[in-house]
Amino acid sequence: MSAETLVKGYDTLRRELAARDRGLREKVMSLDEAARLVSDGDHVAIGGCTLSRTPMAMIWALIRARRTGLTVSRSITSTEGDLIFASGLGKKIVTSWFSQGIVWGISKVMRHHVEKGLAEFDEWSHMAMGLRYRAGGMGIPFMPVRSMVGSDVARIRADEVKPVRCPFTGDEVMALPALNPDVALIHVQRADAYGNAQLDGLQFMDIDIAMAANKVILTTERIVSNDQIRRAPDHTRIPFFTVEAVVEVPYGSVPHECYGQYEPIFAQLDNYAALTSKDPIAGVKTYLDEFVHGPKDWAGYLDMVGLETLLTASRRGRVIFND
Amino acid sequence: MSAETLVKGYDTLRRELAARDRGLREKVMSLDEAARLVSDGDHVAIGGCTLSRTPMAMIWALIRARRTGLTVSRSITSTEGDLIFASGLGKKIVTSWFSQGIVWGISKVMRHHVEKGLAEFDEWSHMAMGLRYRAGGMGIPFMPVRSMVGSDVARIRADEVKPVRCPFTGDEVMALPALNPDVALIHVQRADAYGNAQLDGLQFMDIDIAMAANKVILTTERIVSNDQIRRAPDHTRIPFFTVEAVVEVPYGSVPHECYGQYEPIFAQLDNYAALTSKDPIAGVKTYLDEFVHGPKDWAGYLDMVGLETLLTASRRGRVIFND
Amino acid sequence: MTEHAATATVYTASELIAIMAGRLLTDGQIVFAGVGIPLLAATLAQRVFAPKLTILFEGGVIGPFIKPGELPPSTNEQRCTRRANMVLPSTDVLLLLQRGYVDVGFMGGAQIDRFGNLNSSFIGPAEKPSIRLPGTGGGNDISSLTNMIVAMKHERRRFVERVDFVTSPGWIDGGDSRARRGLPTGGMWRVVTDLAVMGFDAETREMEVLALHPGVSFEQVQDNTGFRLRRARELAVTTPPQADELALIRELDPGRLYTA
Amino acid sequence: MTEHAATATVYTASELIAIMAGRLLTDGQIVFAGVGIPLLAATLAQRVFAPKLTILFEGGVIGPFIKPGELPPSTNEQRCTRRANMVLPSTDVLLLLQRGYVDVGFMGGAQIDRFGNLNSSFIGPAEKPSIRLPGTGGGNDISSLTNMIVAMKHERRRFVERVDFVTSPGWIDGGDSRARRGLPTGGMWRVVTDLAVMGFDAETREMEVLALHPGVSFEQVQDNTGFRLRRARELAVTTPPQADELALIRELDPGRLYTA
Repeated sequence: MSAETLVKGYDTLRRELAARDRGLREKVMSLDEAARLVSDGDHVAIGGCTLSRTPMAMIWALIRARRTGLTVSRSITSTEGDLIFASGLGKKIVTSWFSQGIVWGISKVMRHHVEKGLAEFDEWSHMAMGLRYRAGGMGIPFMPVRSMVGSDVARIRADEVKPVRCPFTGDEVMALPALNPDVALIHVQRADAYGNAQLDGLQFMDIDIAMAANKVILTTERIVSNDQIRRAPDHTRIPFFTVEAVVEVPYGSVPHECYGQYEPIFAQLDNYAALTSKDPIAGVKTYLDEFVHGPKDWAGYLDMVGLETLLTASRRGRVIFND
Repeated sequence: MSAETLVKGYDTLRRELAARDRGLREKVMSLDEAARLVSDGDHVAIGGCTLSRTPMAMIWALIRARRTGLTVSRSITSTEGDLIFASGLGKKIVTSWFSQGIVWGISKVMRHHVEKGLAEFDEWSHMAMGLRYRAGGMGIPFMPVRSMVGSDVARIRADEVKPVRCPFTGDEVMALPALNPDVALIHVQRADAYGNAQLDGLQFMDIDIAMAANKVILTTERIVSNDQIRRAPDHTRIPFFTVEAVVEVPYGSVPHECYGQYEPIFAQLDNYAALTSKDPIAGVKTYLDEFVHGPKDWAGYLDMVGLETLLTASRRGRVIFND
Repeated sequence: MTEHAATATVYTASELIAIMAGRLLTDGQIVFAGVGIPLLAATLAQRVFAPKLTILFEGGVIGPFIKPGELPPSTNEQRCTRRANMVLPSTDVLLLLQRGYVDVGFMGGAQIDRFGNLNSSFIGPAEKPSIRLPGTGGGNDISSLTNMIVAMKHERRRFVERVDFVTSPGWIDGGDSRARRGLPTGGMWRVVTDLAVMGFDAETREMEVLALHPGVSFEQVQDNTGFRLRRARELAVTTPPQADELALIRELDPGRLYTA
Repeated sequence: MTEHAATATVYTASELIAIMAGRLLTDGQIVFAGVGIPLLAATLAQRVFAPKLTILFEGGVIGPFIKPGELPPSTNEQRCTRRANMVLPSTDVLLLLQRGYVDVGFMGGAQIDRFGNLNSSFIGPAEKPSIRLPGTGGGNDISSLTNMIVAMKHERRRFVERVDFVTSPGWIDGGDSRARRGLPTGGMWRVVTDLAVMGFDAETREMEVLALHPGVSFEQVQDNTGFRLRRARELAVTTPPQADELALIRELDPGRLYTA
């Protein structure tokens, strides 16, 4: 499936889903095995937002697997966006905001790639990103919206955001094109072996992303029994039949946070910002070599982060449930 | 606000909300006080579905308060629809299905009113009802949909369901008109004094209804502290600022069910069906006189249902959490 | 209660329909089921040969277990959610149809016509009906967006040349009219009655008898149908209900709420 | 760190902005706040005079309490959800703007022009920018759909005649151009800087100085602005930051993450 098509045809959407085995079956596998479910050139949507519940271990595995040419979308793009550009994993990122976070200033890695024309940063409003996924998840080709209109954010993509007139009120609103990613990468606190996932706290756009994508690769802090899921079915947020892989990865969002589990590893984020602030290209290469390609596996990376650091982040993460 | 307008103008929507006090304030009141928040002629949306979480005590209070001329909408209309027509509370019901329930056959009270032209039953597909509320809750004038097209359900309301062409794919889909009720009546298991509500189990269209309506009248099995709500903010389903009244009414859905609290009171439903099966008009009048106008208050009605019956229904209701 | 004598045992028309309809499902499918016969049939299939079958209910339920003897009165009560994988808003479970997640929609029917259109809205003209029926519920959405199995009693007044009102679209006017009217996916696949199993001709989309139940003749089916039925080139005969199937149905519905 | 000498005490430019901006809020309002100064200002208002103020965050949070000393690094982290009334998907919290639930949007700004348009996307032409900025985030949605307060440093390079790129629309080309371009609601209401509080002329929608901070002259404001400012008929002078306000700001941000 070409990532260049703005809106996937309805026939394609239906055909792609119909071709998947959507029966209740176990899907537990390793990061490496899950990485094989992503093809070069796919449109990959990333769950979480900014520093939260980023499926970092999965992105890390895709870089290590030398995937290339992805189009990536996310509500807000943080550290992982730099790594995607710099590693060659993706050359186009569709998002509403792109930099590690306000406190670290503008990403110099992003600037280098975009200003030099080496990669694209396709800017949409935050709500537009959400509604594009939502339209995709609903199986409709577009979603009406009352923002973006009037701004240059819409003007520079006049072929991709178009006015449409309400047949009842006569109001002119904007039509946002549905976004149906080929793959969604989502990190959650709990899931069963079939892919029924529970999400604590901030959900961002993850449910819409799961419904919009042709398939979901789920990483999870832990795998629980299907019985546990069935005890509180109103807490399930992502249904199993959207999912193609369930990978148990404790600390799978590090150095970002996972709600109620751990806060961000600020030392890692500061270190990354310091590395890239002098020379963005050399800095990010150093980071990739050391932290992505260096360790033997994800546990090896966590070892580099350090046990005490992880425990402190965990203690702070659980604070949210203390009151 | 006329219930005759298909889609409320965006200016009206914004003006109505802007006029409400949406600050964090306590709203606890009685059924009678809450009934005063509904005006004759309002469009009133009813939460729950069929025999589930029907805000029966609130509807009962509106009939007793002699409100009249309401347009009522609900996903599926059950016993309460008969009472609304027969009491004169409403003369138009917008819904996808209308009868007490499959096991009791076609509602003779509905048939009498509709076939004689005494009242209207405005039929939309179930998903169309949901998407009309959803569009209303999102503040957009219409929602694209791929059902209803091609059927007589759409044909007979050609002014109310119109084709619209996707500006990206060229697909022709149907546009459903947004539905923004004046008032929503919603019954929940728990809410705080401000109106933050938690909903266990089946949610039906209640969240969209709450967001679509200009104001929500909430009845709740019990009022809990705001502290308890704040301990698990990801379990709040309806935000306080949509709500204008919080009424604590244990067994507020009887004779229908409330998820995890009590099952339907089948004896009452069988009794109602028997009463109306011989002579629908005399039968429903008897029911209204006896069970709606008869008792001194809602507790008086529950007394007529009987303590043992309520305890049995409660025991069966809690079974869902036993496994 | 009509009782059919079969080789092995005695069963009601509803039991026969439920068993025959359940056999049409395949393991691993996602089935959007109505209450009553469709739910019984899907649960039967799940327990006998399709353990990976997933049932969806309009109330917003994914993959529940039904407790024998506690059949829900509609698809919108807590009995539908017992040990489900997920509960979500009704609108969102219906959107799974539109997104393409559902393999089969499985409903009962009040009135059906030659092209598989269903009516559950009006007998007589919509402006002045002689009977106002309860309406579409999710029927219109389900039949617009996925492949359908309909289970119903085979009576002449229910099998009509043209339904008074197309509540839930089948093949509309036959041929490619369904797609031309804006429904590129799904369509009526099977109609299961107490007499036979019907499909639809791939070209004309007219109803066609595919298989007769044991002891039923084609003529008997035609006599109970208000339009001319097509007859499959090789007309099959279904295997009679088996003892284990009947036992399961009776365990699920001991009060014969839906199988009397 | 710029330090301003005031009658009572000494404070930074950021502290001044946060305090002055917070005072513009009203009790009972629903405020969509960005991280940094806007969040500090809204929390200050909530604690000093507006206990019924409700803060919304882009991450999907309604009515949280911020823990002093634990300011969130963005509006998308768990620190934003502490003791909130509700957490919901990001798209749905943004839809509250479109539905009309939000009284004030409260953001920081990188570049603003005479008509209150904000740019956080490109310095230079969009096709070949000299600087690619981080982008709109929720800014475009917030400024399109509600009344805005912007808090920023008053510098000539930030207050420009015309922004290079309208990321978040203010009054667009002035007059009624905002409504004509399809934005019937909201608009830029106040710009709060370390020098003054600005509004916009009701007719022309040009930026207008409404009040000067203590010790600041109109000329000083004009000198730090890249276009000709209007001057309100009666130019007010703001009350200097009070000791309790400063104490609270410093309690909330002891590490001076956002107020250095």
